[in-house]
Amino acid sequence: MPFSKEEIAKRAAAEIADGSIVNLGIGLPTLVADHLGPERGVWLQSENGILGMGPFPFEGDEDPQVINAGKQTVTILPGGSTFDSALSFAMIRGGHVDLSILGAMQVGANGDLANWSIPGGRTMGIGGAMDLAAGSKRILVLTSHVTKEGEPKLVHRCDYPLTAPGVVERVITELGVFDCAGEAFRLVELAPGVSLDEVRAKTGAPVEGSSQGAREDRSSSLGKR
Amino acid sequence: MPFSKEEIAKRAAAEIADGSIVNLGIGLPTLVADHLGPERGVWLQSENGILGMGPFPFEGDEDPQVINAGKQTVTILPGGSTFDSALSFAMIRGGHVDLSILGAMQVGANGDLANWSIPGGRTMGIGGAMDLAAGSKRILVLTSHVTKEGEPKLVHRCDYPLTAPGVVERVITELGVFDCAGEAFRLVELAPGVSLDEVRAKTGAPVEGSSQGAREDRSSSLGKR
Amino acid sequence: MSAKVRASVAEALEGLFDGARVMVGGFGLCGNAEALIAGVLATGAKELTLVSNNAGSLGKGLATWLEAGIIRRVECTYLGTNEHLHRAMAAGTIEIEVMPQGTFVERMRAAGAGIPAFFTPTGLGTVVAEGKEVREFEGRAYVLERALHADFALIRAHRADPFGNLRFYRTARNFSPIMATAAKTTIVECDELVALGAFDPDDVHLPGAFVQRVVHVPVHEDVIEYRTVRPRPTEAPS
Amino acid sequence: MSAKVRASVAEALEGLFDGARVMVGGFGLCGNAEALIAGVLATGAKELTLVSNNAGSLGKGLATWLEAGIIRRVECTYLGTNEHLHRAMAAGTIEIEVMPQGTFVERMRAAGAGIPAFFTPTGLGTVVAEGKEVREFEGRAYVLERALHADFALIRAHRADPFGNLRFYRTARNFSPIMATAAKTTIVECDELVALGAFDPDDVHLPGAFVQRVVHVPVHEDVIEYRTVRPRPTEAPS
Repeated sequence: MPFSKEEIAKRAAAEIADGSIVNLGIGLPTLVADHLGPERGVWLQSENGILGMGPFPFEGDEDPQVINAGKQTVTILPGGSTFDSALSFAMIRGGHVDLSILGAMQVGANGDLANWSIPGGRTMGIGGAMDLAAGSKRILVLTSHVTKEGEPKLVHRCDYPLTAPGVVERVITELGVFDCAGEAFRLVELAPGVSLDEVRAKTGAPVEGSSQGAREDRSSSLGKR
Repeated sequence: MPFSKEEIAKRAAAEIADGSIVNLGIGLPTLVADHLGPERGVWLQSENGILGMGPFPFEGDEDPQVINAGKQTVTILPGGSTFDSALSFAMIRGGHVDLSILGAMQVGANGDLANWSIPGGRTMGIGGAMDLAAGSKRILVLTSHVTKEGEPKLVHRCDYPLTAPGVVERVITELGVFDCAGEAFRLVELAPGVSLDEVRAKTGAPVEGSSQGAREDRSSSLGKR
Repeated sequence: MSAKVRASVAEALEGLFDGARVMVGGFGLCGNAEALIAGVLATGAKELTLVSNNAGSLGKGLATWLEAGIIRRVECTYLGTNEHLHRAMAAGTIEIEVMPQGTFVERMRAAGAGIPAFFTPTGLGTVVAEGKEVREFEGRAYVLERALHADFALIRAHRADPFGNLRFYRTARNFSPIMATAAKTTIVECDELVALGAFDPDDVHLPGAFVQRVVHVPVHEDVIEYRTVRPRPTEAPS
Repeated sequence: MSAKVRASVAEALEGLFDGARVMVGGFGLCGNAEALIAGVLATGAKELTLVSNNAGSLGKGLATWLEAGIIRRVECTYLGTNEHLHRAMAAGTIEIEVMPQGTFVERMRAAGAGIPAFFTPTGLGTVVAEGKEVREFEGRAYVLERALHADFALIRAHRADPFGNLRFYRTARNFSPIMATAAKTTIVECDELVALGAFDPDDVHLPGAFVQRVVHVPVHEDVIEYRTVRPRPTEAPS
């Protein structure tokens, strides 16, 4: 059975080192927050000017002037701080954000990320996507393995407009966990009940590795900082 | 009788528009503060991170963590603020300081300023001098007309290392008030009892204008913003 | 000393001219200078270049400028679901430059700090870098970006004093203090106007040197774009 | 969460190595991290490159590093009356790079913000511009300056919390928060260590993302370099 959205988020949470500074993109990445207990000491950054973002407010406690980069009402944790956008992006672009977890339209085997514009489609804008992609110490992508139309989102080279070249280290989809290895994706872990054949059929680039090796790799890839 | 130091400072104070942001250099420029009553609404900037610097503290009130750029103990006025050096120099270099009043070793008729290093002498360093000279909206120099050895400090072109080229608008010395006019200094005002001949003898560049014209010019040059 | 305080929004906006470059603070509708935004419509100024992260939403804020047709060009980072902007862009009635948000704010910060241009890694290898100089430093390539100036900045502060010292509230701060440094004339709409000396010197978010006019606007609509909440626990959490 | 708090200055300075580039905050002696400065001497580290506005004064602060001969190079803006530095410079025993103060802090700010280089008007037409690219923008010439990085920053804060959120006091702030952004490892000596949540989010001067270690040092000498006072009026001023 492929990973559910919650399982993808949980698996992503396991990629985060305790005490690190993390930016979560809009959509699927947002769910990761639910899997980060206070004992992890992880600090969420929101590029509109929060470090130490907390969960959504209790009903009735929402403050129109306390929002995240998705313009949703949020809270600020004890030890959190608010600041202007110049400092926020100095934090991001200066390499002070340890990890950004982003969504994607396409990811290249070479680590290229495309997540802001579909050719011929309506452009929502760039927002902080290019800054996060270019500036964060590490980029993890959470995405469905294929588009609604069944097209692979993990491709040899992106044909959508790039967000940043060569930045994605790891991708988590409902089918498993994959590293960008240049000319191919390297299998890190398969979702339960998913076959490597299915992955290969749904991936637009070669997929290296075996189910066996992937499972063994998993523990060694966690908790690094 | 030439201007005294106090008279130079008072004359300089008359150059300052009400409500403006002013940085006063070390030495003679520091004295200008005594001639700026609160009704003027002038805000003194100190490049180590104060806007709204006040006078020296009363005896016993000095705070080692409230100093000016000359490392003297000072005070902060109501409405004053303290900030980091990046913001302080953004203020200076971004053109948000209306006027800097600086000392000089040499001033060229072309507006070149030399006030940080004497060839062959001991260099004290650059500090904020080049930033103030290059970034302020307007530069006024207060200086003795000649060196201790009797050499002119107002020269055709500086032979001392420059602080910034072409930035000085006006110079006030014990002999009078002069504008940098390119190939010559233009007399704005003579100190009482000082002759144009004396000025010319002590100046290392031509001095244009007449005693008559200079006096008439004075009122029109004040209070501009 | 109180030469900066204006009695009305109309007075605060005096001198706004057709074709002006106008920065407007706020992240979406959050932190918008609501009264100044409305006031601009009343001045009749047109052909404006709007420099703002977004251009309004839900028909509110800067969306009213789009609707009134007073914008010639938008420099922003995100269009989102702004239907007016999408239609105007498709119809070619408004020029739009979209840029990365960090580049957007750094370009304004540069303008305010006297920096005409700087190199940044953001946008390298993307459409953003097209036509721009790319140079390597220490083995990594960077794009040269230029300072972003404006004639006016319209921003909102939580508290202001008569010198224009400002404090902002939470994420309503966003681009506002940086825009204040980048514009020739910065006009501030403050929730509270306090006396000179009310701020501790260490607690001023933006010194008055960057502010030219202040108008006191005590009431704001403060629209929430996406109200997200969680249920309040019925008993004390374990 | 309190993984950043160190029990002693020695622990806070762990890993300091010979030849390291070390930024030290303070404007002269004002705002010096006194205990960390003394602690560096105790580590025995040598051949350091000191990046600081000044290099001590009155035999205090960083003058003790010069006296101990642990500095190979100084990058600063002002030597002033520092006799050690003048002698070492004359004798050629220490390399010294003197730069404009605004360029100094902007180069560190650039390092912290991911900007490898920027153009500035300061230094144009002076020795500072020698060997550097000069380019015109909008009819004015500017000098290209590079980012200034360090391995360590040793700074002092007034208050710190266990995450490394900092507040500074008055003009003791100066270069310290900027250095914190430019160094790989920022070590903070705080007058007061407060609980997480003690700061209002709007009142944090520097967020903990830029701080790696914190040590609580309650007592400081706080030397005044130039004590300037005025007589206290004997009666109420008119």
